[in-house]
Amino acid sequence: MNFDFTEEQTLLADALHRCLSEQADFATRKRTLHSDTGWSRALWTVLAELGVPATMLADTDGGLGGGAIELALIARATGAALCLEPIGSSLVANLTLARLAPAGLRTRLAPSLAAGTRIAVPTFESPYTVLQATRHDAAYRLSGTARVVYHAPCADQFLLAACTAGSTIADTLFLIPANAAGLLAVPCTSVDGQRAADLHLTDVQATTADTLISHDAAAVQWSVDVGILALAAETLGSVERSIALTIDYLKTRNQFGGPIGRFQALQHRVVGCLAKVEELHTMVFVAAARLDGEPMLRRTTIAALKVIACETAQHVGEEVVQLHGGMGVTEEMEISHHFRRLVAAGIRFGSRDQHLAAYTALRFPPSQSA
Amino acid sequence: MNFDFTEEQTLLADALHRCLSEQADFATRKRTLHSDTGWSRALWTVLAELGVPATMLADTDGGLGGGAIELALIARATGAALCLEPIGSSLVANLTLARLAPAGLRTRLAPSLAAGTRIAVPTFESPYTVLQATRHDAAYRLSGTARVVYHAPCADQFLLAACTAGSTIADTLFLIPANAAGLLAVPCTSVDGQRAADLHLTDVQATTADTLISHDAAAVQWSVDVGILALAAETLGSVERSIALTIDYLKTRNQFGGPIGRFQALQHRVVGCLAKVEELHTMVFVAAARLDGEPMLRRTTIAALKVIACETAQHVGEEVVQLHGGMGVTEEMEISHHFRRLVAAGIRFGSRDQHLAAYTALRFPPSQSA
Amino acid sequence: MNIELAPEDLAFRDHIRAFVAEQLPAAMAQRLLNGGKIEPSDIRTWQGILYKAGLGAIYWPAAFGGQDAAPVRQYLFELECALAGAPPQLSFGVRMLAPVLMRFGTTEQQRTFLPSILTGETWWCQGYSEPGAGSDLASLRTAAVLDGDHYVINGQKCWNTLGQYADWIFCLVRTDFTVKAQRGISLVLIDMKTPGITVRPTVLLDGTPEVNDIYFDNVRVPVSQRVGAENEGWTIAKFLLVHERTNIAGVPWSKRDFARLLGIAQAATRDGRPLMEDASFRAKLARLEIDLEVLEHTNLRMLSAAKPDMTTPSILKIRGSEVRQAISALTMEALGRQALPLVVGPGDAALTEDALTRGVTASYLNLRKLSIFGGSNEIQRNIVAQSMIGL
Amino acid sequence: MNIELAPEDLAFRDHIRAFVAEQLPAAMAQRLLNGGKIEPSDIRTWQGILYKAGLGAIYWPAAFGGQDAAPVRQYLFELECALAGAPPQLSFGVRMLAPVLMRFGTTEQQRTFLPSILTGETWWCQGYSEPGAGSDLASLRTAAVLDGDHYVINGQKCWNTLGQYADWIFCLVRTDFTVKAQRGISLVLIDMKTPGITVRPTVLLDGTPEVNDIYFDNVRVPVSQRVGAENEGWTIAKFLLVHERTNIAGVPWSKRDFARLLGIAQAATRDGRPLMEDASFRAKLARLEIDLEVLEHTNLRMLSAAKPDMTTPSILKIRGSEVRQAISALTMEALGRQALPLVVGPGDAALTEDALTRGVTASYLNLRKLSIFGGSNEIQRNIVAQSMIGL
Repeated sequence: MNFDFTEEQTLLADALHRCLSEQADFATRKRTLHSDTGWSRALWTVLAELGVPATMLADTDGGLGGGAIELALIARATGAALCLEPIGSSLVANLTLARLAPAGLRTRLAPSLAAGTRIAVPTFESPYTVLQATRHDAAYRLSGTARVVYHAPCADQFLLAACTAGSTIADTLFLIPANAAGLLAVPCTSVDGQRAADLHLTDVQATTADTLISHDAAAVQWSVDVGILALAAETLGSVERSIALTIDYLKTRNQFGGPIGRFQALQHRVVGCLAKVEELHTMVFVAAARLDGEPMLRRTTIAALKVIACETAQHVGEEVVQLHGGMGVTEEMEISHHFRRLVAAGIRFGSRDQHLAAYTALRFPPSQSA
Repeated sequence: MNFDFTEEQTLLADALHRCLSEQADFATRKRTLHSDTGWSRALWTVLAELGVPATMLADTDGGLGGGAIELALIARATGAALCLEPIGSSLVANLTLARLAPAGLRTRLAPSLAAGTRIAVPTFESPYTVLQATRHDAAYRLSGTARVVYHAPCADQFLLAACTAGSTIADTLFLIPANAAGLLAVPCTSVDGQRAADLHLTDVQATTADTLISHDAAAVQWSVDVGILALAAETLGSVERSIALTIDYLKTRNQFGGPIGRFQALQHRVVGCLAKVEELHTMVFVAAARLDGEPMLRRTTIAALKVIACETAQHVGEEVVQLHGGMGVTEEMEISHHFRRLVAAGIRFGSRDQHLAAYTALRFPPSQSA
Repeated sequence: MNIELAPEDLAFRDHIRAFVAEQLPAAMAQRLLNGGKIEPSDIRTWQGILYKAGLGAIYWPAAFGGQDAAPVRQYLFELECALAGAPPQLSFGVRMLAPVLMRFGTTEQQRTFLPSILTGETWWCQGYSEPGAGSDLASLRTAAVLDGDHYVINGQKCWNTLGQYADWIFCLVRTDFTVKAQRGISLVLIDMKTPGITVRPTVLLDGTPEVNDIYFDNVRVPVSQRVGAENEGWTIAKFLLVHERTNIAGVPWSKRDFARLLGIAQAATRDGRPLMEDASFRAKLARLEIDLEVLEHTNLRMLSAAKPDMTTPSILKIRGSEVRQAISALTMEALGRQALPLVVGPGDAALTEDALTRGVTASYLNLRKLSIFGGSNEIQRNIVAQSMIGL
Repeated sequence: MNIELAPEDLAFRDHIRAFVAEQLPAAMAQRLLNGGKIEPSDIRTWQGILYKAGLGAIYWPAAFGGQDAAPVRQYLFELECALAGAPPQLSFGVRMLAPVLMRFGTTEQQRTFLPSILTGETWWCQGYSEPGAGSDLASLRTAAVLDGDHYVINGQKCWNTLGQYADWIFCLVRTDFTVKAQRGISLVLIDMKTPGITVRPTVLLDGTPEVNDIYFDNVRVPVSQRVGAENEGWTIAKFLLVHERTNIAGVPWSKRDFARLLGIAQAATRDGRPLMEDASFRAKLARLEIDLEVLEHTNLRMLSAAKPDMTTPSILKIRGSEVRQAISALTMEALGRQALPLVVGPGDAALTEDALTRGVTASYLNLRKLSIFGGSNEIQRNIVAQSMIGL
């Protein structure tokens, strides 16, 4: 048993950290945040050259054949840097495509997705959806709404999850172009500054060639679980960075005749945050290691991971702002942007209580033995 | 609006505190705790002379006509002193008798109950009971078990709650002698050192003259609520005293070159305890003021009170022990006895979750407006 | 002990309720109940209406235009206003400076400044904190040097709330650098139009410019605008901080927020089913209502106490901020994914028309300040510990 | 990264599981799984069985009778033993003194003391804390004065765990009063039968005499029983404290306690209905299982790390104690009123025969010590803060 990374994994993480600290420092990121599009295609291109979008694609398709550990490492780095680019989203879409799509679809899209010239993002964060796929001859017609789809404004393709007739949860995955007829995107900005959109679909056509899997709710759940893992890993990166910023602040902010970090009550609260972060660290990589394993164990582990991630995001987010005092609630401080990212992470992909309920239903169903 | 006590109430509380600090200091109490009976009839007699058991009885019956506020003040004082005598139990029994019993029963028992020569204790802490009352001509036969009845070993009379035919919760109250035929008491010692017993009843006879009320589940619930109030007030006294002991300890215990109370992390935790105690203080007297008011408001307030009391007992109990360090877990320290009392208070009359569920059911029933 | 309202208090409450129902502009109320931003004009308008009805500051002494109202009545007044959707009164004038002027000001100062506070014509703000002296007021450095019958003021204030709209500021300045920290501080009143004053907004994490840095560059202030004796500012500051804390628990606002939470929860769904079917959510709602009930009665217990003590305002501040923050967090949770968009595009009818849910997340972000501003909860815990343990 | 057990580790686990199933006395296992008190004879008996099977201390070097087992194997070993109902090994000898002797002891000392630790024949206890020097070891005062080839020892130790059964004690004593706090301390081994030693039990809040005060009145100890150089005791103590912390999370015991909690919960009722029908209780159980799962894997992550760091043992100690205490609290809650009786009368068949629930409340009381003994959680937080913030 070991929790060590391979040399390749360590190199990937280091290269990414170096690249982001050079090219996406907080001042640069702030300009990007307030730009029209809210993300930097230049940075995205640099990341694509580093191989980030290619990582999740199969090597037979021109990708790098990475898996859950690589996904977690990349997401962690992007969380630490508060990236605004569609990194997590495209990793999830690309890994889903690599694992679930038929050869034709993969061959058609993999090269441009790997190069970063085409961006695919998922439109779902749970198997519950009001998107309906109705069969018409050889094709489906998709209708309904997907709310607050992250990175939708910069997507070229959408990975859609829909219900087919008779199913109450999504059981079919499609990859359709962002400019498909019948698709209306209404943009918004999420609490963490990332751009999103509500997608309204009216009889959008999807052929068999656009279909990854159908009548397979378990596969849709797997893709959702990939998304949860990516978000939790982003959260890990963000809380780790938040604690580092807070410790720096406590050491340098002087009040009452010395650095406020000398106050024991504040010290103990930092330690409380650290303990939470160690636990999230553990669970991110336990979940990554189990992503392709036995489905029931994956499901309970992912549910547990999101419980821990939500609690850690809220606890650490609120504590680090409080420990920064007045400075913590100003927009100019990096910490307040981490806080907002953590608020979003607590909401996205379902709340702590929803995932605790899912875990409870699997492990401790009413009046039965575990 | 005011939360002030009357002069009489203040005098009562002061007299009781003075009496208990003189006659039931910790050393004396420890001897009582380890005595055969586990309580002091001598102290009980002194308290009876002070008028404690008479307080709850109607003045027309030779009592002092006190109500919920007096009950709370007395219970608070006995909680602070960790009394082992059946004070709370007899107050609840006596007040129930005073309010609910027919004149005949009251007249028969009030004088000796007021004088303290007869002690009545309730055997129930919730309307849920396995005690069944079966009608046979003019009398009932009672069968079933009441578990862990506090102060049963020193009781002369038991206030019993039972279900009559067709009821799933207790709807009838009886007052029967402790030596009634068919009643077997199996003694035990509770976690807080107080003596108790399991009562096993087999066809115990109860006549109409022994019956306080019948087919009135609401009245039984009222009596349970009196018990919850008394226990919460005892808990208030115990946590107040616990914090005083802890502050003393922090000021006098030296480690690392000075009193440990100078450590800010410990100070802030004491403040956290104080805040909880202020809240319990508020709720004890709000609940007391509402005990004889509108039943629905009484019920939600009592449920809220028990939620707060359980949380305060656990939080403050665990914190004050921890703040005492190693000394906190030794039997010789008064604080460990408060802790045990608070553990018992968290269990008796139902858990925090049970009362939160009751409150939720009343205030926020499923899918309806509040 | 009588925890129910006396008949006279009930009558007073009903009177206020009727007054508010009649006089509070309905559009403003609806907007604010639905989480709309409070505009300065809302505050000025409402203060004007209150003033005309003789309700501009009911707890002021009658001699200054108040009604000598007891704390419980003031609480009832604020509760009725809050529940009906009124904006808050601007505390800097009505609640903070006015009591100081009544206690320490000259008759001339009282005559000059109190009436326009009552009418809402003059917008006051506060100049206390400085960079490096946030919680630690004793180390403040903004200098006031005597030059004839004027002070010449140089320095910087920060965390100044709503000062961008202010006509006047009351300011702690250092008038003596030769003495120990708390001594040598004075309180002066400064017209914001005085040359040399620059106001620069600080954007908070919800994106709003609610607080400001204020720079003083050779700002000349007549000595007659000093309140109290020179170098006695610390005494006044302490008096003022205590006054600031009398309604520190913010129960009326929490009750209004809780009512909104209930409205949102009853309309919300989770995974396609009504949220109020979810037992764990209902239990959270119940637990929070209990907290609010306890807070309200603890607040009333302390408001109605014969002699206030020094620790309870701090405990009320801590708990008041925690409860209100918890309400905002649970409201956000009730909304689920709908809570994500902070800024919506102009075309998004679905989101903008959903008025009940407007600004929920922005409010959660904004209310983080409650446990920090006005003496952080850590400072409050220090105050209580100092008083209880004294080490 | 491979978080699943390697095939060799699985085989090892299966071997231990089979060994324990065969060799652990069934009556003892049943009694301990049902919350019965661990008797000294249980510990001695089980250590003897382990020794005979070559499992007396698997992580010791082979040269001293161990198997050089990696931390993960040691964890698997302890987990299998705990789940099957074995008593714990006595850590004072096997886990604490033995590594010290291997590192600092003379060959003679190793030959004299290590074998009987492995066989379980010698019961060791620890003499560290003193009144006034609980968490603050540097201020200890028990004096060892040289007299020829003996030390003469006077003083008092407290919080000595299970010393009433001990054959020997290892003790920190002050050998030099002229130097600063941490210097001038030495570690000596003392036969508990030496004249001048008095053991007085301290009753804990669960009513058991688990710890003792030990008084030394002119106790003569040969200098040859000093471990390491004179006045080097602090270095040894630090080494020992680190070793003490390698299994500080106590995951095997928490897993055993959690299994018991599940058994109790499945049999329990609340208000006449099965407790496991209660959604809020099931959610608590789930949340606690998640905590345990996270703790176990965090522990394994750190055990398997190439280089251990200084803060993680402290974090594991804190979380390990919190999780185990939470399990004991929820077990008590599951029992409801049945948890109240601590002492039952001889006639109470219903309670005494209900073996599964025995000692639940006593265990909750007893486990309060987990966050206090062995360096309180507050001390652990100080250690982490010192390392992370360093102020």
